[in-house]
Amino acid sequence: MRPRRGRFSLPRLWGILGAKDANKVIQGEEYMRHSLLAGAALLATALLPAGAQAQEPIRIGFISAFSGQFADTSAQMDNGIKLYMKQHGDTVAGRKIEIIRKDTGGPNPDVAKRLAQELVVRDKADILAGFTLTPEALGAAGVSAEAKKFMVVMNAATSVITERSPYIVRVSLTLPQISETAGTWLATKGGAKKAYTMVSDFGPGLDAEGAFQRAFKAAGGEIIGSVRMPVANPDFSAFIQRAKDLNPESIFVFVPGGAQPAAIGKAFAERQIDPKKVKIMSTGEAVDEQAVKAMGDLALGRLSTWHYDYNHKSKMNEDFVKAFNAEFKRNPDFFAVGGYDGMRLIYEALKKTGGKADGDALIAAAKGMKWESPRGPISIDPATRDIVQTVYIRRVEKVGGAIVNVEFDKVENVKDPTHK
Amino acid sequence: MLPPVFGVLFDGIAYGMLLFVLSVGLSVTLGLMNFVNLAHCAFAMLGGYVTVTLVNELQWPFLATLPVSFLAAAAASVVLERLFYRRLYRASDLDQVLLTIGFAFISVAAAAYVFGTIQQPIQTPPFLRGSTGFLGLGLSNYRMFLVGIALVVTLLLVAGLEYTRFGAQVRAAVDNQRMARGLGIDVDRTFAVTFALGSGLAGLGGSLAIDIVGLDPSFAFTYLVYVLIIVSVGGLGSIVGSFAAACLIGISDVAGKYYAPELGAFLIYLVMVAVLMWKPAGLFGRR
Amino acid sequence: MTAVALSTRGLSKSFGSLPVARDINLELPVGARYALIGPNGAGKTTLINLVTGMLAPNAGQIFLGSEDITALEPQERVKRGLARTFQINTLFPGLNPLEAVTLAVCERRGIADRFWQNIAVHNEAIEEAYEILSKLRLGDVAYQPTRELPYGRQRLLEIALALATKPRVLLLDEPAAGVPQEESGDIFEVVAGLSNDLTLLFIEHDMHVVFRFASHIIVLVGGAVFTAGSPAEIAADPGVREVYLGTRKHG
Amino acid sequence: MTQVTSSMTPQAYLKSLSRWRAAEIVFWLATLLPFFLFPSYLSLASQIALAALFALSLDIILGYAGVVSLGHAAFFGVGAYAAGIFSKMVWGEPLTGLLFGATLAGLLGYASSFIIARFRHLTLIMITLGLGLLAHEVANRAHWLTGGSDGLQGIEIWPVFGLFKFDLYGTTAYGYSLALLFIFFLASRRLLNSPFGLALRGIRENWVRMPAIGAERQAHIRKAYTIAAFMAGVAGAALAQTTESVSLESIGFQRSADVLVMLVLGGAGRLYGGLVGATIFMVARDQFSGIAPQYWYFWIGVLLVTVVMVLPNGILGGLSKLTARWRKP
Amino acid sequence: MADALLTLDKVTAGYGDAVVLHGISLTLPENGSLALLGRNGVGKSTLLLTIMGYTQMRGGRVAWRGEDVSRVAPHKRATRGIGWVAQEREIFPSLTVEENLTVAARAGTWDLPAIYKLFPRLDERRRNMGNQLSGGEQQMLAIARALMTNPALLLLDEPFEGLAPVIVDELIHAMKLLLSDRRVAIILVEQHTDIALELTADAIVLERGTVAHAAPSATLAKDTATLERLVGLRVAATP
Repeated sequence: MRPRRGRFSLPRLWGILGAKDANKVIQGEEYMRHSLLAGAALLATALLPAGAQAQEPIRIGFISAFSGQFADTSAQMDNGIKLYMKQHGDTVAGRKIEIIRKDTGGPNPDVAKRLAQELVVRDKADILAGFTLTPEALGAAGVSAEAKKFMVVMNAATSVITERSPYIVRVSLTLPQISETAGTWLATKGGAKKAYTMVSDFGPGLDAEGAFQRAFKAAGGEIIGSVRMPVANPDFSAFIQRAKDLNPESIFVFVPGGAQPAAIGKAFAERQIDPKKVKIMSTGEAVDEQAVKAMGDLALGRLSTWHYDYNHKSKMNEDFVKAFNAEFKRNPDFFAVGGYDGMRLIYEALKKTGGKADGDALIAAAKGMKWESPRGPISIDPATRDIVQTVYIRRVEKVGGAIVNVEFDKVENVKDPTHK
Repeated sequence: MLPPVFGVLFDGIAYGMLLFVLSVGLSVTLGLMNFVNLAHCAFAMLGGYVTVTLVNELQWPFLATLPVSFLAAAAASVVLERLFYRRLYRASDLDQVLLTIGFAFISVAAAAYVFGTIQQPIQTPPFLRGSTGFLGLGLSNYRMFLVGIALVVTLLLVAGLEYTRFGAQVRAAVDNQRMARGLGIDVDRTFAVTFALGSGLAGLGGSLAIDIVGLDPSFAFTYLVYVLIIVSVGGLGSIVGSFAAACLIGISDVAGKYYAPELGAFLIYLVMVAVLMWKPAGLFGRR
Repeated sequence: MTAVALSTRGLSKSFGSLPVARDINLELPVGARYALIGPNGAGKTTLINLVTGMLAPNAGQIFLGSEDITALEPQERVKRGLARTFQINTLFPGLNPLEAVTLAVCERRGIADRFWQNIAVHNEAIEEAYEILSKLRLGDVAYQPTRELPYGRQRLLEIALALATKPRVLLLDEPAAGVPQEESGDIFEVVAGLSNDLTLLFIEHDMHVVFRFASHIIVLVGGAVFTAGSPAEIAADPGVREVYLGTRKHG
Repeated sequence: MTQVTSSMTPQAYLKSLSRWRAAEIVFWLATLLPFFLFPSYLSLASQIALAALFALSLDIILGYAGVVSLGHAAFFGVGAYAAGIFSKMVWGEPLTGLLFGATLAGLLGYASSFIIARFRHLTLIMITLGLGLLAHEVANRAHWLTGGSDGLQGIEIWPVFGLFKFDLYGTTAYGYSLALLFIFFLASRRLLNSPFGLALRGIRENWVRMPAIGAERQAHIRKAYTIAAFMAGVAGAALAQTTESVSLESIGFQRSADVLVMLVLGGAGRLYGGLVGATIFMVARDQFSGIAPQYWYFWIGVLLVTVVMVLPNGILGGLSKLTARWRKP
Repeated sequence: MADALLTLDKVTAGYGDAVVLHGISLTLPENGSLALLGRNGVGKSTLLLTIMGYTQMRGGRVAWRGEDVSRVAPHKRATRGIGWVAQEREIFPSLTVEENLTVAARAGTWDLPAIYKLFPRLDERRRNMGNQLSGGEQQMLAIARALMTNPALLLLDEPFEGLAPVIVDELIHAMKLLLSDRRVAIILVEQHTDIALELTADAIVLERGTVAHAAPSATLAKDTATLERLVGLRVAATP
């Protein structure tokens, strides 16, 4: 049985008050303690440039939205990084690995760019990594190009990112990769001829909509309608009603992770759209662990295409999930696996270069790299520096009382379809 | 058989009711005490986390947690009122804004620390899941429950304010503080109780909101804008005003998305700006 | 016949069903010194608010000289020469008297929207402001923040601000309200010393002051003009005495 | 420093108010220190300077004319987007781009000022908030122009005067931002010492009295609002240019709220309040988030609460009260 | 000597910077009645407000049954037994007539039946909202509302102002009943000098914030010269 996810405990309360005897250090707690100490001596000491050290470690600037609406994505990504380092040590090719975490507070490219600059200029970072959000990655891309710094995108999923700097490599996913697979599969093996699409009205949503519709039509399907929903949208009932009015055979959904997946899932049930009768296809966020838990039985039968789930059946993934749970008391998700694989890529590339951390050497080492990830076999396309991976077709089912995504089909070696 | 428009209306009202429960407390405190409490949604978030903790950790039934979340938020607000807010009743609006935004910041970090940044799932009891058919409309059980709670809250509030001596004292104090004091009414105590009541309702709203909009530490800010919209459109200090504004905003949001999804995100802001330009004090504002 | 500086015709106003001004007809000749008296709640301040445009009348007209100003915004009336003071200090607490009066002078001179010039280059405006302050015995406190001034000085600043608009007609709402008796005389000395071209209407409760400084008295009761006349006529009017003494007949 | 005495002529007195004080000169000299002391913090310094400029623009309407805005980022964002798009569509010359962005923001400010000037208090706050959110939504919906939530891509800015390239160290960026801040600070300083500045202070001090001295308060507010929008546009445009990126965040509610917090933290209506507030807020955020990327909000919150309880009316307001009490035993 | 009900000792008070009252002293015994006369703006209402605790005290003290209450909050003075009927009546518009009466009621001889007996008109209008009453009814309600707190002292600020004569008569009748039966002290501010003097035992005339004259009401009623000088319009006495 997996531990429950509640995070309330007395030691935590003590920790926040700065008490010394908070006896359990759980994720993030050490930051808090440090910040308590540093709060006092804030401006005096912290502004001084760090002195150069004799044994230069390899510094990885980890830029992500640690606070704000997207905080959890970064927390999970960070967990993946921490787990990898715990398992593989913090020294590679004789050099110590040091992570410097920087918070963008949200999709702020200007902040991300500044942080990247500061990391390169002041902290002497050798590698930039992280980026749960596309604007962050795009903001830092220029710095990577100009400073010739190796940059590992561990989540941000807009296709164009890797084209912004020759030193960028992506280990996560691209939305077209996932949604195009969804479109093709649904129109062929899925057996749907007509589809209605519902996407969030922002960049990733439009990417997903475009890729799905293109693939669905190319495979002989027909799009009977589409709707774009505001990003800040707490209530989906009206959009679902619109979909229902058309009585579609299948529906494709894209909403960002967070509060919306469960909300839209419940709204489907409330409007009596039954996933067992209407094929509701989505990308993985819409049926992530929390969303499925919140939906309960209502989620049964929901289809999705995705590259990673903690229920993926492989020895490697079982070990990964177990270790992750032991460390962080929760299941990994695609952010976590992104962080984990990103660190793996960095470690392996450094091994290849013998600890040389300049951008040219690292990107050369990374190109074409192949390895077994908890999500299955993955590789880096030497031409586009983008991820090539298996995309799984899943259905929400009840397995031994738990409601989970079950992989029942897959498409191997999927590249991003939009890179030329 | 009813056409879908009734379903849309129902959903709009239900969504409005959620906003109503979340915001009516702020309307009361802002209207009565003239205190700009931007930490209002932090109390709502507290209520939400109380419910999530009780349900997920201690296996309490969902309904039983609702009064607890009310009390927890009310109690927390009393502490803050005693220690901080009370000293700033006469301070400038801007100082109040800075103080309460400070508390909202603190609440966000504290929630992230204690409960993690993760979305908190909640399993409502089976009878609140799914929907019930009614003349061809599928009415969501939870939304019916929400409407029911909101009506009960409204009735209790209106009854409490209209038919009890305490309610009369609150109204008297709002009408004319000086005269109320002159008759021996302890206006400060009256307001403190009102403040606790308002925050408690926010806590209740937070608990009720989880099933529809989820719960994570950014809740304290995400819903602040909606709450402010309801309060200003309804008119400060008016329960009926908040109720009407919540219905208006809820219905226009849902109906806008249904009939003109391109306008979906603009509509509630447009409605707010239009209402305020027409009636600067809000629909039921006093001033 | 002297020219009329300010007149109203049939001026009426009610708040809901409560009439606060009923068919008020006034005619103030140029240079006149009128006092407006009446019991509490008679509508004296309301009348000033109506004339200056801070309240809109339900009916009637207001003329400044021969111009109908009924529809004008308050500031437009001020620009045409109609100024007022307030019963409760309505000053600029954070400005000092020099700044406040200079501001009023700049507004009148139409230079208040020049954001590119340092105020100090407007010598004439500053000089004019300082002259007004000196005339109102405020020269020595010109650089002190208004909120720190003694109350009596603040009442004088009320008048100074109004004078800075170079009014033809000045309405003073209890200029000495809240001022100890010794100082209130000073305030009215200042008022009495104002130019003879200036038409004055003032509200005042102190009958000593009213009889000493007014050339004409208007008695307002229940929102309507009860009577009007010279001080002697008013003093002798039994109706007025009843209003004030309350000697009503029973039965 | 000049002592104010009652023997001064009024002209000399008013002139003395706008004289440069030693502390001010020290302050501005200190802004040059990052070039020498913290050369690796120049990017941050540049963004602080622009945040300060943004806060200064808000101060003109909030601190002086009493117009509380929760939608000021609309002008910042319009300036940023306009300057970014200008660089893509016309050319990358920074100063013309800056002027273009700021002018567009100013025009938008002028247009919206006709609505703004009619309202006060909560209604005003909510209307500015509503207009700001609408602006944000427009930027989000206009993907084809703004890049939507991915942010505006492809901004390329030429070297300033053809000489100074925006470099990785942020030297040019800070020089550029600081110069803009200083220029617009001088302009604001002049504005606030002008007859118009006096009128704005009059509006702040007593809204009711202004018409009674013949002032067109709505016209004043419209003018101030337009100027503030222009300045916010400058700040936004410069941020877009120095970072070569613009995103929806630059026009969002959060930025409006942040700038308000910065200004109030420093002390509204004090010219330097926005500058001090922006510096403290940004440095604190940078430091706290460096230490606790997930929980820095906690410390910012503590900072705000402490400032309010200890130094009401912002840091500068509180300090000036404390020093006044100290001088007057 | 037993403590007086209310004692003012050299009270100087006002609002903010404005000082309105200068060194006022007076004493009121239990069940006493005092008329407060003077022209507009001499500080009569301010004196009542000072007794309630709404003004800023600059000097002197206010004692209630021998105890200094100068720093006691208004609502506590009210609960100790001071009832206040404001000049503008200040009926709570969003309360019904009956709620206006009960909102601050405290136990004692004055309860709803007693009040409705004293003011039958209020009984007829008990369900009406406070702002739907005529001026006279509002005045009755204001007095009745204060009585419902069962005060030992009632402060009445121009209760007859602006009322139709028939209503005034009705009110005077009620006042007389009140004073004869119910043993409550009053301070009555009134511009109708004759009524005020008729209802009260003692009188004080204020001028410019100071006590210009104090006498038993009956004596003052006959002293036309003083009345004319201090309350009337004739200014012959001033040079």
